[in-house]
Amino acid sequence: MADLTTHIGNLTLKNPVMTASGTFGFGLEFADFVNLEEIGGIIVKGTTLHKREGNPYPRLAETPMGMINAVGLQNKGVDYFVEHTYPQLKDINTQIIVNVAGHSIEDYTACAERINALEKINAIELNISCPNVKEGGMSFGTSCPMVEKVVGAVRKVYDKTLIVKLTPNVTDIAEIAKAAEHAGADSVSLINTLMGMAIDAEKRKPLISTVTGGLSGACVKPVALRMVWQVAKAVKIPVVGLGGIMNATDAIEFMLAGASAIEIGTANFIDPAITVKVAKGIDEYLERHGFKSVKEIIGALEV
Amino acid sequence: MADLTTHIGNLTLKNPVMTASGTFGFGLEFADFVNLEEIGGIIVKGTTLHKREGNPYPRLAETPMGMINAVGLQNKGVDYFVEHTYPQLKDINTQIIVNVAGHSIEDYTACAERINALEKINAIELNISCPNVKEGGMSFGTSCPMVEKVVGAVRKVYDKTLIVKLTPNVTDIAEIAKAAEHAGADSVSLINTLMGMAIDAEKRKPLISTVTGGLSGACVKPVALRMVWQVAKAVKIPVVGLGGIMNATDAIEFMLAGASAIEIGTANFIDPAITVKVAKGIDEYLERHGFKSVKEIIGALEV
Amino acid sequence: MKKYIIDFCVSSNEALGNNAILLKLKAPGQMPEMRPGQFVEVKVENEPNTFLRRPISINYVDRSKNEMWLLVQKVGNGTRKLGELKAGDTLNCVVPLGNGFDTSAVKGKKVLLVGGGVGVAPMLMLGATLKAEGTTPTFLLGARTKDMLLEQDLFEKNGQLYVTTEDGTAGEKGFVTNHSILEKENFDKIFVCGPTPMMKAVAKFAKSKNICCEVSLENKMACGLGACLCCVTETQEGHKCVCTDGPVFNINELAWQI
Amino acid sequence: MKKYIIDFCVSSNEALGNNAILLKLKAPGQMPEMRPGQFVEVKVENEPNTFLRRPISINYVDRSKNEMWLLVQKVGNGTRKLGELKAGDTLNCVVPLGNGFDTSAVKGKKVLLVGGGVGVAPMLMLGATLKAEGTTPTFLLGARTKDMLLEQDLFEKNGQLYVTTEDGTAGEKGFVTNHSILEKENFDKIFVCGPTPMMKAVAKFAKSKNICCEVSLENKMACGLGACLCCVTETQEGHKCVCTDGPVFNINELAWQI
Ligand SMILES: Cc1cc2nc3c(=O)[nH]c(=O)nc-3n(C[C@H](O)[C@H](O)[C@H](O)COP(=O)(O)OP(=O)(O)OC[C@H]3O[C@@H](n4cnc5c(N)ncnc54)[C@H](O)[C@@H]3O)c2cc1C
Ligand SMILES: Cc1cc2nc3c(=O)[nH]c(=O)nc-3n(C[C@H](O)[C@H](O)[C@H](O)COP(=O)(O)OP(=O)(O)OC[C@H]3O[C@@H](n4cnc5c(N)ncnc54)[C@H](O)[C@@H]3O)c2cc1C
Ligand SMILES: Cc1cc2nc3c(=O)[nH]c(=O)nc-3n(C[C@H](O)[C@H](O)[C@H](O)COP(=O)(O)O)c2cc1C
Ligand SMILES: Cc1cc2nc3c(=O)[nH]c(=O)nc-3n(C[C@H](O)[C@H](O)[C@H](O)COP(=O)(O)O)c2cc1C
Ligand code: FES
Ligand code: FES
Repeated sequence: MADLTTHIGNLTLKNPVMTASGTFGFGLEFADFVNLEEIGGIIVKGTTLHKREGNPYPRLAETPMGMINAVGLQNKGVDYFVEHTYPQLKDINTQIIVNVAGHSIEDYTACAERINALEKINAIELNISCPNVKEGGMSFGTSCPMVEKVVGAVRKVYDKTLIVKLTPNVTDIAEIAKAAEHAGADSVSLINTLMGMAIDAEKRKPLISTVTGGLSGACVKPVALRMVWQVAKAVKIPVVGLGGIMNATDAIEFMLAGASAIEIGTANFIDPAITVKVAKGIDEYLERHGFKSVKEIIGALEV
Repeated sequence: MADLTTHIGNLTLKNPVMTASGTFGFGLEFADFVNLEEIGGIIVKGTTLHKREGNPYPRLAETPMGMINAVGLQNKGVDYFVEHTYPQLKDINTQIIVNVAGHSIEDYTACAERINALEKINAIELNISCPNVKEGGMSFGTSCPMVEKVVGAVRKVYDKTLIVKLTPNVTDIAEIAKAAEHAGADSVSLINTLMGMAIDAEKRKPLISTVTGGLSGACVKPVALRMVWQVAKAVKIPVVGLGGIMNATDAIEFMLAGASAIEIGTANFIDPAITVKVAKGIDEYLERHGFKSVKEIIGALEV
Repeated sequence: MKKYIIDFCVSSNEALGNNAILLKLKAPGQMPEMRPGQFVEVKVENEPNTFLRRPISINYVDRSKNEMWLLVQKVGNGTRKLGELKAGDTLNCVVPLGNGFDTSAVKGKKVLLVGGGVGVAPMLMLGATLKAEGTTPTFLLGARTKDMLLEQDLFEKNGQLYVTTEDGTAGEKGFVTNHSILEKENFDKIFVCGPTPMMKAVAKFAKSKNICCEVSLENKMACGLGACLCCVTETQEGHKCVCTDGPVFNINELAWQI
Repeated sequence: MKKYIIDFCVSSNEALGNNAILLKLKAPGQMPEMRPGQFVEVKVENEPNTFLRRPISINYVDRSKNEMWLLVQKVGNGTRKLGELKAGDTLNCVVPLGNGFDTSAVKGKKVLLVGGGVGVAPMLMLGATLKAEGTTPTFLLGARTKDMLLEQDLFEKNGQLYVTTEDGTAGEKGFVTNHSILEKENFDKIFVCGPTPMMKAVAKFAKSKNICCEVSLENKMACGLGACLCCVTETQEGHKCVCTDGPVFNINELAWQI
């Protein structure tokens, strides 16, 4: 067996496979199918300062090789997480990472501060795709100054590994990643969902309650891979790659493009045991190609 | 039969189905499969001022429900078009539209001027996804000031219908569309290809010579539909919708989202007779739902 | 209940009326525990237009043959593809999912099971389970027309069967809520699965008579595991997942305007 | 030549060695005109991972049975799916595509047809056509090992057959370019289809002997119609489309460094 250990800043992962926020619950939902301790890291549901009900139903539309969701960050709030969920997770022997979301800088910092106090949580993933309610509703992640502001503010209150999750709905993803790096991020993860839309032609109605929503799944892989490649060339911090990873080959492609670790999202819905299969598949690939460590394939694309 | 006539500025199309540039050659390549005169409009291959050899092979990679191409605007130049191709096309009884590309504003204007002189060509589609070689290689279509400059310059020399084709690789497509409208475009068409990438994991090499390329096909439909919807709300000029249209239902979705006409691209490769099938399918839909004219469904989405 | 990902082997695929099929699936090993009202998420293979799994109720479990039955109505690409399955083919299922019906306090009580269209599917397993537990249920099934009534013979084996058809071709003419049995007998509990308007009509009736009533919802699902939060329904306590908090809900929990 | 989109009906699908299959396809109406070296673009159904059509050479046309043959090696998702086709299934093809081999000036000349691996496919139709036109060809087929040689019996019917295998299990041991027949006989024209290194080796030989040589290329294709410009190869006159200017090229046209 090859050495699958990889690093995201100070964070050590036993293998590069993590779960994408919002697609794996808190991990416990999948415990019947996989040994959670065989997963490199579990990134839990997006958590906000206050409880959120999320968007009205319908929240889901299927698209060619993908899906659009409009969950809208439904969650019970950080206090509930700290009091009720964290105790159930803290003894799982893998990295548990909290995905932190918000609609103002104060939301983000307050939430990050609460998580900072949790002993067994060594990293947060900052979801900056959320609309900035105070500044006109544009997503935090779409402008460099806003990225610097929110990341800088969280950096001040959070002293463990800070991963910033980027939205792909931008003109120049490399510039955004550099802004996050500059503001103190230890890593960037990408991509969050592409903004998409689906229509029921017969009923002449949108298929989801919010009209537009987040596209994910196999269909987004080419875009995600391109962005990971562009970002990995632009920044010095480690990159976490995701978007449409359905199998080990896909995961390896992201690592070749420059990702130090990967996340699996929508694929969990199609095969709830996919995470450990991907970890095994990466190992097989490394063995077959004579690599001793997974680190040898990070950014190993020959161009 | 319902009335399928639609308008793009001063241009009248007998039905809303056009062909996307670069996917239908000059139309003649498909004459064995469809009666070209049953197509609403034929948008021919991207044409530049000077002959271009395009990118090296390989130029194509298949992706989940899509493909990436890196043709790189291979074409024989506008003079060849005027002298050799135009004579073959001018008596086809449908709208023939030339897709004009360039790497500097002078390229665009010189090319548009030549086409302006052709009696039977009533419109051009300005492809502003090309890199602006003089200003650092960023695509013309990714910043509002550059869009205004190039569209404004072409507007001065071209007096028939000017359709501006937008790239989807931007943060705010509605702003870009408004810039094109402001600079005098009669219409905007969208989307051009999403920038994507594909890797051969076994060989650890990119699958296309240019590493990244343009993603098209069914997989991009949700993103395209969302952008058409956003743009149709933002501008007053007619919108032409495309991106992943594979059948009549897809085409109808784009029209419901606000498109006055649609283009079919990659689907021509899978079914060379798809254009006329889509036109017939739209007609059937209109009949089934009791619409007298296709104009009734433009922007008819109920939200 | 522990969940599994299982490659079932198709024993048979029978075409029924109303564009429906009855799939009998053999478990390769021990058949998991499952309760009436639970469902499976099936993976549709060889179908480019079906990306996600499809939720299908457990219609019946025949432990003697180690078989699970699914009653599927062909409405789109995924279900049509299931219609093409042949004996010997494999069908991958995540099973069992959801809460199931609450049968804990019905012993010796008068129980009515109402099914509409393909919503009859979970009622067969529910009826058979109740009967095995000593409570013979009454079934009331509704359909547009005679040919759309499914599995009548099987229901009859497990209790008294009444039917309604909208066109009067079988049983009483009209909707299930018009059936005379509802006036003739006094039921202690009603279980319903079918189109939403039908479920709401029955729920309204139950509420007016103060009868305990459970309905099985069919929201769109991605994961079926309570992870994606796509399948929510509005309840008295806010959004709840139909896949884990449901699909069965007591009507008093829901935010239905009835 | 006029092109058609045709739903062929599979008459038979025979498994051959080397992971290959021989598909015999019946035309529902009149079989179109086609030339040796031309190809079809097949639509692979029920395969989520195959979005574009797949180009496959015309292996043979049996006009007595109104059948077109395709010889397909299973290398990926699309070709594997073709391997699952059964008699009676439909296969949608765009046909005929490409230029085909130039057989105009070979009458009475000594002609060598070289095929490697599944590249033998177009050589059968070419050989049969030449023979029918009165020019009995010589075939030289190469493979890694004996079991990978395809359709030998059919080639033998149309001309003299020589083979090489890399492991010596059939014919002469080595590559086609090592075969003694190349030294023994003087050929006027050579046609080649196979892996690129093999085609280049034969081209080099032909060039050195000043023999007219045509090769059939297998670039990746999207449209097959000269519309997308994805399939280009470098030629003396710049980029040319393999799907319309080829797939057959005279080696002097190409920009090969040989
Ligand atoms: C808990 C649960 C249990 C179910 N049990 C059964 C059952 O026992 N038998 C049965 O035939 N069906 C059952 N369904 C409905 C079944 O899941 C859908 O009919 C199926 O997903 C449609 O898939 P498709 O690919 O054929 O249709 P699609 O092509 O996806 O869509 C066709 C039509 O079906 C509708 N549809 C799609 N997905 C769903 C969905 N998840 N729920 C409801 N409607 C949908 C669409 O809106 C559309 O109108 C159940 C659904 C749920 C949530
Ligand atoms: C003009 C022409 C004629 C051909 N004739 C035949 C024939 O008669 N019989 C036959 O078996 N094959 C033939 N091929 C090759 C055939 O098209 C490919 O093997 C097929 O497209 C692979 O599809 P897949 O889905 O099975 O493989 P994929 O899953 O797409 O890929 C598997 C492997 O095949 C390679 N491949 C994919 N597409 C092509 C392609 N278009 N050309 C070459 N390699 C490719 C990939 O690089 C990969 O290594 C021909 C190709 C061309 C261009
Ligand atoms: C149902 C659903 C819910 C999601 N919720 C979140 C979330 O709460 N926070 C977040 O950062 N990303 C969220 N995402 C985005 C995913 O984490 C991931 O970035 C995206 O789906 C792309 O990866 P994939 O194609 O592998 O799914 C969600 C995605 C889905 C499908
Ligand atoms: C092979 C290929 C070549 C293309 N060439 C051009 C071009 O020359 N000019 C242009 O504006 N768009 C070009 N496009 C983009 C298409 O016109 C269209 O915008 C895009 O493919 C999205 O539509 P689709 O998903 O229906 O294909 C090309 C696309 C493909 C696939
Ligand atoms: S379907 Fe995912 S939470 Fe219910
Ligand atoms: S495959 Fe499209 S031009 Fe050759």
